[in-house]
Amino acid sequence: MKERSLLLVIFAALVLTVGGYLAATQLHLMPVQGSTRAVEVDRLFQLLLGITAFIFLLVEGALLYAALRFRRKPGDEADAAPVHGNNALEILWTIIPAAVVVFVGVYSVQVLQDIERPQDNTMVVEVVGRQFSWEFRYPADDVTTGELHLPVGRPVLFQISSEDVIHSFWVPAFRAKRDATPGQVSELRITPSEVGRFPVRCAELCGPGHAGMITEVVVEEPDVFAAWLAETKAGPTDPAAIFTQFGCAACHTLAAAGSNGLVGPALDGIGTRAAEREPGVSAQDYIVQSITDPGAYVVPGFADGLMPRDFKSRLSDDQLRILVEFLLAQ
Amino acid sequence: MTYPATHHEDHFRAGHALGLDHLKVGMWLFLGSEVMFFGGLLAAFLHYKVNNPTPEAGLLDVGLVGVNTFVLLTSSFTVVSGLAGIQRGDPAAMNLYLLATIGLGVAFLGGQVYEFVSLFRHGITLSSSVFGSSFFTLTGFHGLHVLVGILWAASTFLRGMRGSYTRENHIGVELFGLYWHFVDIVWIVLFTIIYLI
Amino acid sequence: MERMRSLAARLRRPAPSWLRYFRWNTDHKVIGVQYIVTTFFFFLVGGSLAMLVRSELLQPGVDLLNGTEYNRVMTNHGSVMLFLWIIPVLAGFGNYIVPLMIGARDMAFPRLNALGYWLIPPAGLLMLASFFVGAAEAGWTAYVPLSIRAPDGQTLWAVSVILLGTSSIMSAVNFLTTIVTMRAEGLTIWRLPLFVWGIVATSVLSLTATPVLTAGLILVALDRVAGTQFFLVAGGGDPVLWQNLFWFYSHPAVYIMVLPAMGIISEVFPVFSRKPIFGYRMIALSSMAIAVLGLTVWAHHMFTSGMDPRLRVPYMVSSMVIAVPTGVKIFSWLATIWNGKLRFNTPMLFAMGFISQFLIGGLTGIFLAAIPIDLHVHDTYFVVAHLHFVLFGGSVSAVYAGLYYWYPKITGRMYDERLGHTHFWMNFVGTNLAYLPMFLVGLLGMPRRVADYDPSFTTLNQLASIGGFLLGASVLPFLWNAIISWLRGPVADANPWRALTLEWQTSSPPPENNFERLPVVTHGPYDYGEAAPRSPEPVPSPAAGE
Amino acid sequence: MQTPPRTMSRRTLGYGAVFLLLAVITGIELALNSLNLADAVVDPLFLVLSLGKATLVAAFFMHLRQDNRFYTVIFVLPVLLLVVFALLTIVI
Repeated sequence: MKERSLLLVIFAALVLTVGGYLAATQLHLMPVQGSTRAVEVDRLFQLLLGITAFIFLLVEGALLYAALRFRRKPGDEADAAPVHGNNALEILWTIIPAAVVVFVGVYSVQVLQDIERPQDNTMVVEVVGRQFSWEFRYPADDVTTGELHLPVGRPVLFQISSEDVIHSFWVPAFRAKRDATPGQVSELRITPSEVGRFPVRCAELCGPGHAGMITEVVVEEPDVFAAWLAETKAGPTDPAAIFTQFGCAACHTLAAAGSNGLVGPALDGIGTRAAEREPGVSAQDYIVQSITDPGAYVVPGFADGLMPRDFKSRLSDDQLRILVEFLLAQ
Repeated sequence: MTYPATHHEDHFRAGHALGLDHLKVGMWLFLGSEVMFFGGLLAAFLHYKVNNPTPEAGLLDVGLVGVNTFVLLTSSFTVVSGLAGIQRGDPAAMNLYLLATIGLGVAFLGGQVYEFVSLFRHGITLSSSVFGSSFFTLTGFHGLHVLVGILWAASTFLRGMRGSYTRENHIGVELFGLYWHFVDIVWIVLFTIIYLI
Repeated sequence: MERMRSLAARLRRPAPSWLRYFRWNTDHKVIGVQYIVTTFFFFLVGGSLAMLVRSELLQPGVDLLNGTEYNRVMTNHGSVMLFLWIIPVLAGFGNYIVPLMIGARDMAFPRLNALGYWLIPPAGLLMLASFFVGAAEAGWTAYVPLSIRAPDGQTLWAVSVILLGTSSIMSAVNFLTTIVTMRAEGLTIWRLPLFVWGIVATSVLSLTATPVLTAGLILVALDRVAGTQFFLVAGGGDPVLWQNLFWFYSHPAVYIMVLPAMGIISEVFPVFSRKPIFGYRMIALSSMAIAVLGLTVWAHHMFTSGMDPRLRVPYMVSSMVIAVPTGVKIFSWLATIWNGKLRFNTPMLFAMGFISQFLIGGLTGIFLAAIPIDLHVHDTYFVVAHLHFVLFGGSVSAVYAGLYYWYPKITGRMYDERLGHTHFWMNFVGTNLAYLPMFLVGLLGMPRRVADYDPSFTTLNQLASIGGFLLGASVLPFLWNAIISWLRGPVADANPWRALTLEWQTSSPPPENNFERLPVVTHGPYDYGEAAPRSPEPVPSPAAGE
Repeated sequence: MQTPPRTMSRRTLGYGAVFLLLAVITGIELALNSLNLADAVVDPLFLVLSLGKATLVAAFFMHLRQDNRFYTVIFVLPVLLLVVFALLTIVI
């Protein structure tokens, strides 16, 4: 009997250890590792997963075992043998978790210092959140755009802020997130390590269009990035690109620009509808007015005050003209 | 475990054996939570005072408020003297002191209204800046507490006039006193943090 | 004249006994039932809102609810569940059980107690009425400045939460005063049942943390209606200040919602294992330790908001340290059932479900406390899963355990075990099916509070929705059981579980003054299997003592 | 009440002395304030003085000195918590 229970304990320990090991090394629960930071965060994550999987299996196993093993025999009305406690055991299960916690804490601090350590040759990118789009500025090159491009392998310092409510700049592939809080600039450092396109999401509830506040980060080879930067500096002339970069796509559905936002009115067919909206206002004037002074006429069924009021200053005259022509043709 | 029926006094209270009165325990617990309420407002005020200092703070009239502080301290003295009065079985003294407390409380509020009005004249309002917002909110809520205190004092006074309190039974006066002194302590802290520092 | 007299006669006639539940009544047992029934109604409301959320998320794309509607439904789901269900239902248990457990006739301040209850229905109606003026839509966290810009309903929301907070402060004052001053003779602090310890720890937290939230909500309301500038950047305000005020309450609020639940579990295990609780003092002290530590961890919700980076580490450490007293509780419960003689009545099933699910919530909490990982999973479905495992898998399971455990005491009738078992298994499967996929989908990149998601997350969301609907359905056997058994269930003994705590030493339901004669306590509350204090035999009601 | 009656003259004198002390401290505070000394010098002084005033009121007017220690605990713990909270709120 004694031997059997000893075997059982050894067997259980084996199962738990193997389970913890598998959890720590094999289970892959995270998205692609798109930055050096992701590698370190995932290592910490896997370690924690291993430790917690061990504890999880231990406790759930004990619970299940107790449920099966210590079920009352039918007809047995007596109480069980009274055990009020065991000092050694109680001290043990206070100290061991405390030691584990200290270990995890120290390791976390190390990882934290590693991933936030300033690097040489860091490129600064300013990130501005507004309902419901992101804007990116490359101050060194004086470029402002709605698309985020990064050269692979070069450290980036994001300086994140917001123009209205709190947003949160999150790139799951980078394992990095920082709130965009109005009135302050928050910093976030990463080094992209994989070429590719990864989603950028807003993680802090920011209003009705929160779910659609998505864009992409394009990580590319340095020479491709340089070319893109030079091209973008000249300013976007492609109407669909303007539509996307200035955040129109986040709220308005428009097939020609491939967008399906639902916060504002759909713009498919706006070229024909525009002339009928307000008596005496031509289609072209209506569209210009809707962009530069969105409160002047609000389409029934939609709320006023959601559309940014600053397009007049943000769009160049050329860009506004291109955009209006583009919409008129829809 | 057995629970034998015994013949001890039916409304035995373990706490009474410790020398605790449930009304006073409740009152102190309430005051403890009031500490944290003012703590929230005070934290907001301090946050802006330190991180976002504005020149408007210089417009505060420390002399006037110093007099007001003295008025409130005096009212605490009258309250405690009133309590001492009833404790030695002198309800008339208690009533007199309570009346004085009401007067001093009203005087304090009057001073505060005067201060508010002169600040309004300088253009400092609830919405003029974070200083205005946090200053008026913090002192306003204290003033509200003084107002409640005055009403409580008035009701204690009326009950006192009707002879509801005696040398043996004056817990009502004591509870009112605890509240009043607490409001006084809050003012001592606010006076230092808002006006002196 | 004649009519007046007959009216007066009618008023003098004693009202039917059930009518007292709809009136101002100062009996703590009536108030306890009022709390439990009212809050269960709000649980159903919050649950219906959750069904809407899960229906919207059944497939990607905005179909059932648009962005604004989704935000309103989601915000009110969270607010109703936390402020109108879990916190007050536990206060309801406290009201009914604590005076009985400590051998008192009533609470220390019966009228304050009634007032505390009667703040809840108007506050609840206010919160729900906000749907007619543009409901709160900034999440239950009401982050500024979004909540300043939200429609008028947000103001009603703030007023409602202030009222509920006031109610919660009132009951905390009452609980602490009652427990300190009104214990039966011989009931020293180390003989207090662990549920009472849980209520003590919770009340300390309510008393210290709730007023800070009240202050913060007043600032939000003033910003909305009086033009103050507290949280408006243009006027020099700082949105992060709100996060401090909010989380200083709302993190401890998690412990406000969990500590009494743990207390219920500590009552259930010894009774259904026929064994003393293992490590009584450590469990009691760990409740207090969690309460104290709980007041020091709030900024771990702000690792991603631009707080001073140097201050993050202490908050990470204190958050992780909470795992230690929590672990002590879980290990002690396991040791309690070890070598016991387990009976799987419904309360026991829910208590075991509590451990198994709360464990998942607790372990994933360590991931969230580790800053590097939190910077990835913060504000994602990982957090949603974590908090639902803690609050639904944990607290709500314990509430169900308590409802079944004290059902015979409160109603004087026995519930139906078979329906209870059905309820448990639906609830258990539903909980794990609904919330486990959320961990994965959060890690993969789905933010919380979204009406729409990437099509690659569809399968996991559908699993979660199916689990959610199962949870919704699991309420039906419970409701049927609770109602039918109250009307027609077999009459329950004073002490059907042969438990040793004081509430079982009087009739079911207890008489108006709780005990014929106040008990004198000579032993601890969990001395099962001891030779001297034999378990009392089931005694016919009404009975007080032996 | 619970507290045993004491000789009345001593008690009122006690209250009077406390009141006098409070008035004097307030006077000192106002005088210090009018001197326009450097903040770094007077601010800590102000804090100490006001802490002294608050303690006097709580200890004597609110009878914490002679009442059960439990009341002091109830009152002082939130005050400590408040100090910690306010300081952290400033720096976070």
